Amino acid sequence: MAECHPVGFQWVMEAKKRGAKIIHIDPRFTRTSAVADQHVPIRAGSDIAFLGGIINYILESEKYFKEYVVNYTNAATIIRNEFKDTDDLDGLFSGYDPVTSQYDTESWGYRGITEVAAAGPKNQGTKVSAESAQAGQGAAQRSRQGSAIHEHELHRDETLKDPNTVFQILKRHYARYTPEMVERVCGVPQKEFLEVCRAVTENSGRDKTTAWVYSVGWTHHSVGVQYIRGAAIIQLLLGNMGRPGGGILALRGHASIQGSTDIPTLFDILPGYLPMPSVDLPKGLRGYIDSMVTTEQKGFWSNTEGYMVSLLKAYWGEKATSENDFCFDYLPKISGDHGTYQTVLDMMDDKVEGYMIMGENPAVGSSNGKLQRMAMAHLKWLVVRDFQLIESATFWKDGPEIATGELKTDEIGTEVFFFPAANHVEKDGSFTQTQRMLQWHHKAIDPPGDCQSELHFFFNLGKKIKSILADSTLERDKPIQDLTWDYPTLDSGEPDAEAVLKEINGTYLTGEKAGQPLDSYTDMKPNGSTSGGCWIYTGVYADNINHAAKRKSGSDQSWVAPDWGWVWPANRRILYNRASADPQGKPWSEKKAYVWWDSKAKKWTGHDVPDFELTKAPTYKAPKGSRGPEALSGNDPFIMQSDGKGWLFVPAGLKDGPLPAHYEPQESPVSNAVYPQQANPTRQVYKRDDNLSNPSGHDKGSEVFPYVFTTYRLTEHHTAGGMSRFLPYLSELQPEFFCEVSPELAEERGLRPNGWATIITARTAIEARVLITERIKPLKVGGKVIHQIGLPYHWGVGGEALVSGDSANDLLGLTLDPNVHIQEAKASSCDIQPGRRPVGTALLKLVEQYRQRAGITVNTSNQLLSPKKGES
Amino acid sequence: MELQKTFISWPVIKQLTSSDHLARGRSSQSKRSATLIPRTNTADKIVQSVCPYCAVGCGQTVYVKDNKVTQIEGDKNSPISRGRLCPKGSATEQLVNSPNRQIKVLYRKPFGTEWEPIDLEQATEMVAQRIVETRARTWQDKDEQGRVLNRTMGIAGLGGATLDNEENYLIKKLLMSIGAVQIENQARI
Amino acid sequence: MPKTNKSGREVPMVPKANFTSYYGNPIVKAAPWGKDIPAYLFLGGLAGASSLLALGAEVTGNNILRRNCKFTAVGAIGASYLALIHDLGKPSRFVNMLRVAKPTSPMSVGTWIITFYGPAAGFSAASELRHLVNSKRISSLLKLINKPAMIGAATLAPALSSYTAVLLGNTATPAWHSGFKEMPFVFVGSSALAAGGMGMLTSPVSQSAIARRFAVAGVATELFAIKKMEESMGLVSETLNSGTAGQLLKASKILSISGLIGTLLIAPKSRLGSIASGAALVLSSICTRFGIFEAGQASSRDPKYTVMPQKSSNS
Amino acid sequence: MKLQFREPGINPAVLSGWEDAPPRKGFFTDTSICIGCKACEVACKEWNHVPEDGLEWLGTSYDNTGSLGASTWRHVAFIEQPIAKPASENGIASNGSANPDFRWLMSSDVCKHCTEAGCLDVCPTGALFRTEFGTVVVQDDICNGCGYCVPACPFGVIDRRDGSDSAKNVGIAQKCTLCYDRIGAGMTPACAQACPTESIQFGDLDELRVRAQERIELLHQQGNKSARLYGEDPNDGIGGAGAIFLLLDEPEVYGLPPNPVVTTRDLPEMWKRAGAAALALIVGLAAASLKR
Repeated sequence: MAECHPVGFQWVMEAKKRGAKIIHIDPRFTRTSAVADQHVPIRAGSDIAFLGGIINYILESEKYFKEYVVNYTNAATIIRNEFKDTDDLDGLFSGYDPVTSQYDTESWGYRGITEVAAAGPKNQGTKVSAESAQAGQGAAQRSRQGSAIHEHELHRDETLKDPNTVFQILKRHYARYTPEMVERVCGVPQKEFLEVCRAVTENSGRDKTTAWVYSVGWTHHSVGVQYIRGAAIIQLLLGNMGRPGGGILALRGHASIQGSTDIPTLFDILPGYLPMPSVDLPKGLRGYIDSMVTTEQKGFWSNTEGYMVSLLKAYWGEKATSENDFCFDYLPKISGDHGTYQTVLDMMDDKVEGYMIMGENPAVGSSNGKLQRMAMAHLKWLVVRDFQLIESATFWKDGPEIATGELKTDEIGTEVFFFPAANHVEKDGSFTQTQRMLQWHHKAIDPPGDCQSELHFFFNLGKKIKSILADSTLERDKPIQDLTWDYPTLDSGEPDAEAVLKEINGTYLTGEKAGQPLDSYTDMKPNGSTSGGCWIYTGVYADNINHAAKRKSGSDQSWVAPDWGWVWPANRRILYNRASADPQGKPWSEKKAYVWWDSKAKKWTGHDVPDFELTKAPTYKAPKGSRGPEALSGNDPFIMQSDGKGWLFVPAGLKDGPLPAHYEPQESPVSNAVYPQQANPTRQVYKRDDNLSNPSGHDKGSEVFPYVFTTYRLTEHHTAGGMSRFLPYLSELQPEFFCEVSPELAEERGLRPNGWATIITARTAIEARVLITERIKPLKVGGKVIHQIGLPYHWGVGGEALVSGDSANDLLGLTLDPNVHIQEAKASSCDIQPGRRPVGTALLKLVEQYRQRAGITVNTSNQLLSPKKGES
Repeated sequence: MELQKTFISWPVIKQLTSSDHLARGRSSQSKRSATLIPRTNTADKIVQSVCPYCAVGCGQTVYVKDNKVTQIEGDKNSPISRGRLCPKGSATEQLVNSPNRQIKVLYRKPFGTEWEPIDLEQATEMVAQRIVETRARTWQDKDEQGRVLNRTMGIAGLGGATLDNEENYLIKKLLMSIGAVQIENQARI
Repeated sequence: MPKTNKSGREVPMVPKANFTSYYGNPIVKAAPWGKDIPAYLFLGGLAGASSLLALGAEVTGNNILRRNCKFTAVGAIGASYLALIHDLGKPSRFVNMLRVAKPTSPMSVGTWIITFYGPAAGFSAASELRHLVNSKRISSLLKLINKPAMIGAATLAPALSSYTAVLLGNTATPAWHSGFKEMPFVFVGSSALAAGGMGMLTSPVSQSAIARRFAVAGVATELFAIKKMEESMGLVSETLNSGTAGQLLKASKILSISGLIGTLLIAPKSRLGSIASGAALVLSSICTRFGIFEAGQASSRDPKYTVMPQKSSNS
Repeated sequence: MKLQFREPGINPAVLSGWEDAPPRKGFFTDTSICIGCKACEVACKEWNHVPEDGLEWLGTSYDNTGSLGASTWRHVAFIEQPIAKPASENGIASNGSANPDFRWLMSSDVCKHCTEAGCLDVCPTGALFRTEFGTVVVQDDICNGCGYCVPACPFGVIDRRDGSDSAKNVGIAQKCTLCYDRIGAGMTPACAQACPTESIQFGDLDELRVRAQERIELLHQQGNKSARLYGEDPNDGIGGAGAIFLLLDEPEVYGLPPNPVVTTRDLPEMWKRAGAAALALIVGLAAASLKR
C-alpha cells in the first residue's frame, strides 16, 4: 500500500501512531513492509491456504463474534443435504461436470428454498466484471438478485449445532487448514502465522475492528474471487463488516477504474452492475428482468426493472416506449466470455477487424504481451488515443517482434490512427476513486493542438456515424438513428460534461417534476416516467447540484467528511453500516459507534448516511409475502443480499465453489498439499500454441521452470508506463527494468549484482538488470526451498519513451479466473539464467529449446481435472 | 542619481553601513530575491482537480497563468489526501506540460513504414467510416438457433479506467447502439 | 603484518576503515575545479614571491633580476586572472566578486588582494619599460609611480603567496582542511623556490645570488612544512602518497631536491646549470600545487577520509 | 565593527542583518516514518524546475538518484541492512519473526541550512546568503559559479550544475532553498507539502526541535535504542542544523558525516598561520637579501 498508494497510506501511518498494528503479507519485502510491525513473506499463489488457516483458527478457538455471526450472517442457515464438500470429493464440490468443466450449483443451495438465490440464468449469474469484486460490490452481490428468501422459509439453527448449518460446514471445510498445513503450503512458519491470527482476532470485536487491504495481488489469480471471499469470511466471522475501521478495502490503480466498473466499459455489464442481456435469456425485457427478479424479490435489487427501463430511456429517449419494450432489443446480446483476452484471441483468429484503445497500453500492460502485439497485427484498423506514442501505437514499427522477425513492418496491414488525448486539467468530468467517491475535476485550460477529451472525440464520432447512417432503412441501424445524442456543447464544441452527469443521474420525464433530476434511485420507475444512465449514481446531481464537485474542506467538517465529493450509493461512505449497530440498534461500543437507531426519534441516525431504511425499527419483522425492501427485517443489514445476511457460504452466484478452497496456480513448482485436485477445476484455459503453459506440480518437465515469479508495480511508475516512462522526473527514479532475487538464488544461478539476467517461460524470454536483495527470502514449502523472483512490469520495448526495457508481462500466459475472467499474473513459474537474452531468431530458439526440454504441448497444465491417484 | 543609488545599493556599502558586517545576510540579498514571490501568487486562475494516476483520488490544485498550467500541487482541503501527493501526483505538471507530448493526430497506412500527419476531422471521419463498414461486414442479427444477437463481433475497445465517468458513459452508450459488445478496460486486467 | 604497496616497499599499516558507508559514495563533494585552480595556486604564488624578490633585487642592486622578477610577476598575475575567470561557471559574472568583501571567504579576500596587487605589479613592471615610451610625460609618470607600485606589490605579495593555502584549507575537503596549519608554509616555500627558480632561469648568474638563496630557503621551508603537514593530517595523509597526487608530490620532491643541489653546486658557476636548476624548481612548484590539489580531490572521493577522522574526534 | 564569525544560540538571521527576523524556519525529517516514495524529490524538482539528473540505474536498492547535487535537492536514501537485535526492540522497522534480522531504512536527505554554513561563509559574491528565515539560499542571479561553496560544504550538498548551456542555471551553484519563494508567502515548501506520511515536517525550528525531542523519547521508550537525532544540537560543529533528522542508525550509514565541523571555525587560526607564513616569506627574502 505504501508502494502503490503512498498518500492513502498516510492513514495507516496515522493509525500506527495511535497504536494500530500493521501486518504485511507479501512475497516481497516492500516499502509497506519497511514500516509494518510484521512482514510475512508468503509463497505467491497460496493465500487461500493462509486465509483458510485464519478461518480455522477463529472457529477452533471460538474467537468469532457470536452475536454478529448469528444475526448478520448466514451461519445459521441450513444447506441442502445434497451438498458435498471438497473433503468428500478430493478437492471438488458437488455438482462438477467433468465434460463441461463447470459446476451445477444446485446442491449448494439453502434447504427449503426451491430455486436458491438462483441469480438469473445460471450461466449468466456470475459474469461479474473483474474488479467489481474489488469494489466490494462483488460477484456475490450483483448476482444477489436471487429469489426472495424469507426467514420463515429458511431453515435456520441459531445454536449453530446442526451439521448442515453453514457454520458447521465451514468448520469442517477449514478443519484441514491447520497451522502445519499453512506452513507446508505457504512457507510461513507456524509461529509467525499464529502471531497474525492472534493479532487479527484480538483486534476484532465490539471495541475494535480490523481492516484488510488488498490489490491485484489478490485478483490476479485463477482463483482470484475466492481470495477476496476468504477475507470476507474472516471479516464476517469477526464482525468487521459495515463498521468503521473494518471492511475489505480494494486499492485500485487507476484514477477512475472504479467508475469504469460502475459505468462500465466492460462486456458483461451495463451501468450500475445490471447484467448485459444474454442470448440465452427468455425473450425481451420481461425475460431479462424475470431471469433476475422474482415477483417477491427481497432487497433493493427488486426494482431492477426501474433501473433498467430508466437506462433504456436515457439511451433511446422518447423512442423507448413500453410498446417497444423500451428498445430493449436494441441492446446487443452476449453469448459467453467476450472479455479482453478472449477478444485478443479472436483477433489472432481474424474475427475482429477494429480495435479502439483509450488510455491503455496492452502491448505492455496486458498478459502475454507477444500475443497482444501479434493480435494487433491481424487487425484491419486500430485507434490509439493517448498522451504519448505508447508501445501499443508503435508495435508495427519498433515492437519486439520486429526484432525477432516474427513481424515485418511492411507486411503488417493494420491501419493505425493515433489521436492525442486531453488530460484531466483540460476537461471537466468526474473520477470515481477507490472508495466509490465521485470527485469532479474542473477544466483549467484548453487542450493543445489536436488533443481532445474522449467526451469530445466520441461525441463527434457518434455524430459522424449517425450522419453516415441517417438515411439507412436497415433495422440494425435504428439503434444508432434513435440514440439520444444531443448534448449541449461548450464553445470548443465538446459536450458539456455536467449535462452528461445529469443524464447519468437521471431525470423525471413526466409529471410536475419533469426535467428535474432524480434525488434517489428509489425514484426510478419501470413505466418509463424516469430516465437515468446509472442507477447507483442517482443523487449525484440531485437538486440540480453537481455533488461530485462538493469541496468543503476536510478540516471544516466531521471525520466522515460527507461534504467532500459524493459517494455512491446515496453519499454513503460505509456500505452495510447497519451492521455497525447491534441487533437492537445500539452501537456495539461507544468507541465504534457509527450508525444507530434513535429510539426517541424512531429513526436511524449517526455519522454517515444509514444504509438502511431510515424508519425501519430494529425489531421489524418482514411480513409473509412482502417483497423488495419491505421484505428486509430490522436486523438484515446486508440489504442487497436476497436474505439480508452476510454470506459466509455462497449458495449461488459463484462458478468455482461456495467456499474458498486452496488450489495451486496454473503453473506451480509444487503439488497441492491440501487436495488431490491441483488447480481450480473451473479455471479458464486456452489450449493454443500461442499461449503455452509450463508444466506444473510434479508433472514431468516442471523442474525446467523451478522458480516462482510475481509481477508488481513500483511507486515511481504507473502501470504500463504511458504516464510515467515519458516523464523525466519519474523515469530518472526507476530508469531500468530489473528483477529482484535473493542472495541465495543469485548464488544458485550465478547471478551477479547489477548484472543482467534472462528469465524464461514457455511464452518467451526477457532480460532484466539484477537486484540482489535480502528483501526476497527463499521459503521452505513442504520441505522444498522455493525461490521467488520479483518483476516490476512498467517497461516496454519501443522507441518513444524516455526509458524502455523488456516487459515482464510478456512472460505471462493466459489462464483466467472463471468468475471474472481475470488473468493469473501474480504467480507463475520460470527459469532464470545469468546474462542478457539472445536477440533476433536466437531468442525464439532459446524459448523453443526450453519448450522441448520441458516437453510442452498445448495440453500441458491444461487438464482441468487432476487425474485421480493411481490413474495419472 | 542613478549612479549614487547603485553605489548605495552596492552590497559592500550596505555591508559597511549595516549590522551585517560580514555580508552574510541582508546586505547580500539581491533585488530579485527581495521581491521574490511564488508563481502560485500570480496565477490568473486556480482550479480544483483530482490526481489522474491511481484511485486514491488525491485532491489537486491547478494554477493557471496565461492559459498555461504553471503549477499543480496537493489540495490541502481534501479529506482524502490533505494536500499530499506521491511522486506520480507530484509529476502531474510535467504530464500536462510535457514537451514530448504528442499533440498531433498521426496516421499509419496499411503496410506503411512511417507515421503520416493527418487532419483531425478527416481522421475522425475515417474512423467513423471504418466502424460503419466493419459493422456492416460483421453484423450478427441472430444466432444459429434464431435467437436475437443484434451485434458486431468485429469491433473491440479497451480503455476507461483512466477516463471520466461521463466519457465512459458516452463510450458505452455509443458502442451499445452500434452493437459492439467487446468493450473492456483495465478493470479486467 | 606489514603491507607492501605496488612498488614493493613496506608501507605503514593503516587502521582498517571500520564504518559503513552509503554504497561507498563520497560524503563531501570534490571541488568542481579544473586545472585552472592548481595552475593559479602556482601562478599566484610565483607572482607574489617574484614581486618580493624584485624588491630584494632592487635593494641589492640587481637590476636585471629586478626587471625579470617584475615581468614574471605581471605575467603570472595576468595568467592568474585568466585562469580564475576561465574556471568560473559564469565567467561573465566575474565582476560579482566585488559585490562584497568577506573575511570569511578566502576567495573574497584573495579577490580584493589581486584587485589591488595586479595593477601595482602592472605599473611596477611597466615602469621598467619607461625608456621605451616616447612620451616624456608618461615616462616620468611611470618613474614616479615605480617605487610606490613596487612597494605596494611587494606589500601585498606575501599575502598573495600565502592566502591560497587558506583558500584550500577553508573547505571540508579532508586533505586540504587537515593540513591547514602547515599548508601556508608549504605554499610560501613553494612560492619562494618558484620565484627564485624563475629568477635563476631568467637572469644572469651574477645577478641571481639572491634568487638562489631565496630558492634554497624556499626548498627548505617547503620540505620541512610538507613533512610536518603529513604528520598532522593523520589518516588523510595517505592521499599525499597515492594516486596522481602521490606521483606529483614525489616528482615535486625529486625536482626540488635536485633543484636544491643544482642551486647550491652548479648554478652559481654555470648559466646553463642555473637555468636547469631554476627550471627544476619551477617545475617542482607546479608539481606541488597540482599534487596537493589532487590529494584534496582524491580525499573527497573516498568517504573514509571524511568519516574516520570525524568518528575519532567523536569518541 | 566586530567580526563575529559565530554566536551559538542566536538566530543566525539576526546576526546577518535581519534584526526583525521572523522565527527561524526549518525541516524535521523523521526517517522512522519515511516510506521512500520519493514524492519529495519530484515535488521539489517540479516546483523549482530542477532538471532531470540522469537516467542511470544504480543498483543501489531503490535509489537511482545517488546523492544530493546541483540537480537533486532532495535525495531519498535506501539502506538494506541486517540488524543485530530482536525485532521487538525495534519499534519502527521490526518486520516479523521471519525476517527479524533485516530492515530497510529510508531517509530523505536535504540541505541542512546550517547555523554556521560553510558554503555561505566562503561565497565570494554574496550569492549565498542568510535569509530572514534563517535559511541559506543561493541567488542564481548573482552566483558566478566560482564553485568554492562545493568543497566547503561538510555534507556534500551544494554543487555546480553541469550540462549544456541552454539548460537552466548551468554553471551555477544549486541547492535547496527551503522554497524561499513559497515560505515568503506563508506556504509550505514543496517537499514537505507533498510528503504523504509527514516524514518531512516544516515549521518554526524551535517547535520542530521540541517535536523531534518528543519523538525520539517515544522511540527510546519503545525500545528503539538506535534512533537518534541528527543536527539538532546547537553546540555541534555547525551550530546546529536548520534541517534536523531523526535517524535509525549511524549517520554515515545514510551517507551523512558523523560529526561535521564547519570549516570557518578554523578560519581565524588559518589566517594567523597564513600571516605567519607571509612573515616567514618576508624574513626569507630579507635573509636572502642580507646575506651577501
